[in-house]
Amino acid sequence: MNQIPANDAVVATTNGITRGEVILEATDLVRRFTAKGEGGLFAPKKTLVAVDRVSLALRAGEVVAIVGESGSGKSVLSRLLARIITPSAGTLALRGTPIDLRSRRTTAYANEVQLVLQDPFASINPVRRVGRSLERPLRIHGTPKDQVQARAYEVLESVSLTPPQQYLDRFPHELSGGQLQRVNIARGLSVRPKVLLADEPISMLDVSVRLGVLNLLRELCDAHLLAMMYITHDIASARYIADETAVMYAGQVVERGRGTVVIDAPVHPYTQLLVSSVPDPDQLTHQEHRATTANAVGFNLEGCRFSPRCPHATELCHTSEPPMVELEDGHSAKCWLVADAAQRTAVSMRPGPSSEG
Amino acid sequence: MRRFRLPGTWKVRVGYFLLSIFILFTVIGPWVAPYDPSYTGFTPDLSPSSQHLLGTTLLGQDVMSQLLVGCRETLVVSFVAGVIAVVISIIVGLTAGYVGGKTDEVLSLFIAVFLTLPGLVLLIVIISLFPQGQQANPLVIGSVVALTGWAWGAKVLRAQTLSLRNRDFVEASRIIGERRWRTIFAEIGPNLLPVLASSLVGTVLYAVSVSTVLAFLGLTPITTWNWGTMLYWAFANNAALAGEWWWLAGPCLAIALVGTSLALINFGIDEYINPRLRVGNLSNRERKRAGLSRRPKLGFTPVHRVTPVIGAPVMAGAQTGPEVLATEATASTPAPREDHP
Amino acid sequence: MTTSSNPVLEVSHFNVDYGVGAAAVRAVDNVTFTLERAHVLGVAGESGSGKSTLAYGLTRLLRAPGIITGGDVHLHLGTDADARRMDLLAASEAELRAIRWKHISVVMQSALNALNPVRKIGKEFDEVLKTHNRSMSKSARKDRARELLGLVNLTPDRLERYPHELSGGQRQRVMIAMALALQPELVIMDEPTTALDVVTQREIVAELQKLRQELGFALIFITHDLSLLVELADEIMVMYAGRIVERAPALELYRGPRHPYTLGLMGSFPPLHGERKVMTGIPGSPPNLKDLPGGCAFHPRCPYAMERCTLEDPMLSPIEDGQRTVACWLHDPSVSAAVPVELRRKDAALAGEAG
Amino acid sequence: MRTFVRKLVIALITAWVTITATFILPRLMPGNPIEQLIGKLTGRVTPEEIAAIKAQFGQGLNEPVIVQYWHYLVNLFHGDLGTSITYSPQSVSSVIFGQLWWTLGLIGTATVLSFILGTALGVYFGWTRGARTDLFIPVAGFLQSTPFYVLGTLLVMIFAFRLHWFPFEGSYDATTVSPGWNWAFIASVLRYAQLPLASIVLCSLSGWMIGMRNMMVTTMSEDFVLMAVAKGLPKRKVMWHAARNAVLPQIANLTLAIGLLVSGALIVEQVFSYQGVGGLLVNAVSNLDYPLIQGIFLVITFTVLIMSAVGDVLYVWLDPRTRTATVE
Repeated sequence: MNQIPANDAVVATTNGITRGEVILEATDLVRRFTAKGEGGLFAPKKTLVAVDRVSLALRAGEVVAIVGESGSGKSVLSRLLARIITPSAGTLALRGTPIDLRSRRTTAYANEVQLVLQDPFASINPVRRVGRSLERPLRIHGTPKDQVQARAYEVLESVSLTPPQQYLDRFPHELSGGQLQRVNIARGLSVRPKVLLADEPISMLDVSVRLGVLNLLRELCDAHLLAMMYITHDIASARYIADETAVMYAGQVVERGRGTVVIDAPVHPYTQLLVSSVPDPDQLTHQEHRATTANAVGFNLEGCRFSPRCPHATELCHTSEPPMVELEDGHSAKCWLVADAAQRTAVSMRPGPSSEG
Repeated sequence: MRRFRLPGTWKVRVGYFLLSIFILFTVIGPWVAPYDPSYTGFTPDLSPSSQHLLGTTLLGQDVMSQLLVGCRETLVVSFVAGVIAVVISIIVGLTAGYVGGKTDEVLSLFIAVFLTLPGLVLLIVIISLFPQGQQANPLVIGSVVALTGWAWGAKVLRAQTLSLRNRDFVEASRIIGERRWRTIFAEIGPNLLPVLASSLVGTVLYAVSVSTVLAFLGLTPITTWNWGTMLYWAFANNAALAGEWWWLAGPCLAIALVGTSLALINFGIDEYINPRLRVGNLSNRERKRAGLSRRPKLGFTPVHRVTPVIGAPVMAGAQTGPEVLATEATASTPAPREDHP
Repeated sequence: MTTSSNPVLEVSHFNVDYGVGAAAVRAVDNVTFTLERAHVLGVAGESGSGKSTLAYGLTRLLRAPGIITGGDVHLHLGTDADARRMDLLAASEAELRAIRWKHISVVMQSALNALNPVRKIGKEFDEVLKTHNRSMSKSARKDRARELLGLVNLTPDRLERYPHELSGGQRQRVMIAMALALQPELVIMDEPTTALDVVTQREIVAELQKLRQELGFALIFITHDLSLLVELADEIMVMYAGRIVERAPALELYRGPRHPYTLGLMGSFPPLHGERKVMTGIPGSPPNLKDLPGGCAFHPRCPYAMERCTLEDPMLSPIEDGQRTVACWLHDPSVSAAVPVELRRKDAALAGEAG
Repeated sequence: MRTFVRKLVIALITAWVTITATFILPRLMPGNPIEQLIGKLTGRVTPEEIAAIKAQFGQGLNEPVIVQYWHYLVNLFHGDLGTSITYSPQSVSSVIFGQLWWTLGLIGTATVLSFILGTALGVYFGWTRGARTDLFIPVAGFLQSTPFYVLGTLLVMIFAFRLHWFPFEGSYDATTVSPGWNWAFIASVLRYAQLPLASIVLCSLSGWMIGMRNMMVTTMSEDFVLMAVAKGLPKRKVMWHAARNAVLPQIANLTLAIGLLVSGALIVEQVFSYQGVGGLLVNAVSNLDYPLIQGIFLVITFTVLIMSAVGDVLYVWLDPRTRTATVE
C-alpha cells in the first residue's frame, strides 16, 4: 500500500485535482437534536449536542479516520458532511467554495460527496436487482442512457466484482456481505465523486473479508485521488488505513494527529483508554487497566466531556472545557493535562468554550 | 425480503382456488344462472333437486340463480370498498410514516379515532341518511364501507413505512440524490406490497361481511340481488322457522367461503411478512419422511442419528450426490446463518 | 491436554444438521473435543462456521430445524466424591431440566434479547434460584442475588430495574451474574461482548478472568475475535464450515498457526503496533453451507491448496507430538510437499506477514 | 405517563368527533333527509314534536349553526338526547338505557369469554405449533371470516330448530317468568343467552386465537424464551415467559376488536330477536327515527371508548416499557 506520499513534491493530478489538496472542509460544525423530556407532554425539551464544534479537512488522496464508540457522534458527522442532515451551526466548503447550508442539497453536491453506509444487507433495496440500484445514481446525475450500463460494468470491475454481468441481474439476497459492500461502494463511486464518506463500512462484514474491503477503499482513494473519511470504532483498522486520525468523544474531537501517532502515542486519557481496551495478544503482560467505569453516567457539559470518567480529572477539568492544544506537527489533543501551565492559567481565567480552528 | 410471492402452502392454494371460483361467478354469474332470480313462478318451498340445485324460496324463486346473480354485486361492492380503503390508507399511512413529525401526529390521531369508532354503527348512521336512490349504487356503498374500514390498513402501513424509512437503503437513495416522491413510491413502495396485499384482503373481508349485513338489515335496497338481500328475504319469510335450510345455507356458506378463502390467503401473507411463522420448525410431512419420531420442542433439540458411519463426509459435495442437495435445499431450509457481529 | 483427565465435557463425532432428509444442511460436522475442568476453551470462526450451532447443539438448546444427527456428548457433574457422567444426547427432558443452569449455563450475544422485557432483574434471579433450590428462603434468594450482582460490579438496586432501564454493558453483566448463580461447572458464552463497545468489552473480559479464578468454572467462549480469545482462553478451536480446522493452546496457536485458515484469519486483523504494511486477509467469500466445495472446504480460498485438497477432505489429526491438532493436508506425513515456513514457525513475533 | 396522556387525548378527541359527527351528518346529507322525515311524520306525531325534531336538526331555525351546536352540546351534557319518534313520548336516553343493559351484558360477557378462551387456545396452539393442532388454524380462519350473524343463523337452525336444545329467540321466557331479581328469571336469561353468546364467542374467539398463536410463535423465537428453557425452568413457566409477552399486542388490539365485536353483537341480537340496542337500532333506522339513531351511535361509541380505555390501562399496567419515557 502506498499511502502517504514519501515526499509532498510527488504530486499526482487527476481531473485537475492535486494530491493533498483540501476538497471538503468543515469548520465548527454543530448539530443539536431536541428530544422530548421525561414526564408527560409538558416536560421541557432536552437538547442533545450530537456534533459539537467539529472542524476537519478532507484532502485528495488521503484517508481521515474518525474513531469513536457508539454515541460519539461520528455517524451524525458523516451525514452532516453529506448534507443529509442540516448542521445547526458551522460552515462547509467544497474545494474552497462555501456551501449555503440553508439551501437544499443540490444534485451537484450529491455528485461530489458520496456516503457509503454501514450495513450492506440493508443499504441496497431488497426487492430490486443490484444493477438497478447501481444505475439509479447514474440516471439521476444525467448519464446518457446508452452509457449507463458501460459505466456500471466499469465501476463493478473497479471494486473487483468480475465479471460484472454476473452481478447486475442478481438480487441482494443472492450476494454475500462482502460482495454487497463492494456493490455499495461501487454505487457511491459510479458518479465519480471527489469525496467518499464511509460509515463503518466493514463492521457488519465477516472478519475474513474485512481487510479486502479496507484495501479496496485505500486503493480507490489512491487511484482516484478521493478525499475519504473512514468512520470506525475499530482502532486497529484506523491505524491501518488512515493518513490522519481523529478521536471523537461526546460529539467533540478530543485528539487528532497524522499517521499513526494518535494510536501509537495517545495523550488524551480517552484515547489511551480506547487503545488499552483493544485486545492485544502481543502485550498480554501489561493489562493493568485504568479504572474508568463505563457505569459513570452522562457527559459533563460544563468542563471536559470526559472528566466524569477520567482517572486524572482535576477540579479544572470538571468546570472548564479544555482547549485543543497542538503538541507537535499535526498532533493535538483537547485535554488540560497536555495544556502547558502557562496556557492553563491563562485560559482558566476566561472560562468558556474554545475550539481549535 | 425478495420479490413478493406467497409461500405455496396448501392453505394459500386452497384460498386462491376458492377465491378464483367466486371471481369467476362474479364475471359470468348472471349469464350462467339457470333462471331469472326474481321470477316467482316455480313451485314454492322446494328442497334441492336436479331442477333447482339449491331449491326454491317460499316465493317460488330459484335460490341457485339468486346466489349466482347476487355474487356479482356482493363481490363488486366488497372489492370497490377494499380498493378505495387501500387507496385512503396508502395516502394517510404512507404520508404519516414517511413525513413524520407534526403531520404524523395529526394523521395518527385521525387513524386512532377511526379505529375506535364502531364501524358498522357509523355505517348504518351514514347509509340511513343517504337518499333511497343512491343506496343501490355499489360505488356509494363501497365508498361508505371504505370510509369506515381504511384505518386498520393505514395503521399497519404507517408502522411499516416508519420502519422502512429508517432502513439504510432509503437513506442510500437520498444520498444518491433521489427525489423524495421517488424515494417513497419507487424505493419504499415495492417493499410495502405484502402489507398492502394484506390490508386489501383484510378490508375486502370486512366489506363482504359489512355490505351483506347492510342488505340483511334492509338498509340498502332489497330489490336487487346480493347475498345480503337473499338473507333478508329468507329471514323476512321465517325460512329458518319453516325449516327451509337451503334458502339460508346457500348465501351463508357463500359468504363464509369467500371469507375463508381470503383468510387463507392472508395466512400466507402473514407467513411472508413474518418469516418466523414460516421457518423454524419442521412440517409433519418432512419429519415423517425423515423418520423423526417426535416434533422438535423448543429447547430440546432432537437427536436423530442418521449417519451410519461416524465421520463419513455427508456434505462432501461431489461424492454424495449434489443433485439431491440441490433440489430442495434452497426452497425449504433456512440458511443456518449466525448472527452478524 | 490428553495427559490430565479431569474432564467436564467430552464431545465426540458431534454432528448437527439443519433440516431433514434431502434438504438437510450440515452445520456442525464431526466435532470432537474434551474440555477440562476450570479451563477456558475459545471457539473462533466467522458467520456460518458453526460455532454457535455447536454451542447450542451441545446443550440441546438449538432451535428447530436444527437436529443432532450423530456423536456423543458427556457431561461430568458434581464433585469428585459423587461424580457422575451424563449422556446429554440420551437425556430426557426432565433430566436436562435438572442439570440446566445448575451445571451448564449460557450467556447469549444480546443480553437485551435474553432478558424478559416485562420482568424486573430481581425476579429473574429469584426464579432461577427458586427453581433449582426449593428449600431456599425468599430472603436468602434475595441476598444471593445481591451478592451475585456484587460479583460483577453492579449495585443491588439494579434488582428493581427492568432490562430496558440498563445499559448494554450492565445487561451483559447481569447475564453473567445470572449464569454463575448456581455455580455451574460449565458456562457457555456466545459472543457475549460483540455488541458492546471496546471499553465495556475490556471491563467485562477483565471481570470474567477474575471470576474464573475465584469460582473455577469451565468456560466455552465463542467469538470471531481471535485476539480476544488469545487473552482469555487456555485453548482455542478454530472452525470453518462446520468443522474444527485447528485446535491448540491459545498462545501457541497465536504465535504459530498451522492451518492456512487460522493464518489468514490472524492476517485479517491489522496490528496495533509496528510498521504499517499491506495485509491481504483471505480472498473470496465465506462458504455457503448449502453448496460446499468438495474436498477441503477451505481449498478455494487457500493459497497453499494442492490437487489433493480439492479431492479429499483432511481429518483433524494430531501433529507435533499430539500437542495440537490440525485438519490440513500440508501437515500430513504422507504428503511430500514442504510445509511453508509461516505454517511451521514456533514463535513468530507477529502474524500477518503471510497471505 | 406519556402513553397514558396520549391515549386520553385520543379518547377525548374520538368522543368529540363522534359528538360532532352526529351533529353535522344529518345537516350535510344530500337530499335533506330531515325534510323527508318530517314529511312522512306529519300526521303521526304532534306538531310540538315535529317542532322539537326540527329544532334538533336545525330545520326552520334562524339561529346560526354555531349556536345550534352549542345548544346541542349543552343538551348532551345534561344527558338529553332528544325525544324518540318511534317511542314517543319517551326520551331517547330512557329508551336506550332500557335496552342497554341487555346489550352490555351480552357484549361484556362475550368480550371477556372470547378474549380469555381465544388467548388461552392461542397460547396452546402456538406452543404446540408444528403438531397436528396446526390443522385448527384454517378452521379458525373459517370461523373468523364468517360474519357473526351467519354463524348465528346456522346455530339457530341446528340447535334451536332441529335439535330443540335451545330457545330460538327472545331474551327470556316471557310467558313463565317476570323480570326481577328472582332465580327463575336469572336462569331463564342464562338459558336464552347461550346461543347468541356462543355465536359471538365462536366468531371472535378465532381472531384472538390466531393473533395469539402467531404472537406466541413470534415470541418463542425470542432469545429470552430459549433462555428460560436453558435455565431449566419447568414447561409451564417457560410458556408463561412467552405468553406474558405475547399477550401485549393482543391487548393493544383490543380497541379494534371491541369495535368489531360490538357491531357484530348488534346484528346477532337481531338474528336471535334478543332484546337490546341492536333491535332498537334496526327499528330506529326503518322508522327513520334520527334522534334515536344518533343516541345509539353516541352511546355505543362511548361504550367502545370506555372499554378500550380499560384495555389501555391494562396495557400500561402489563408493559413496563410504556411507563418510562425513553429518549430516542
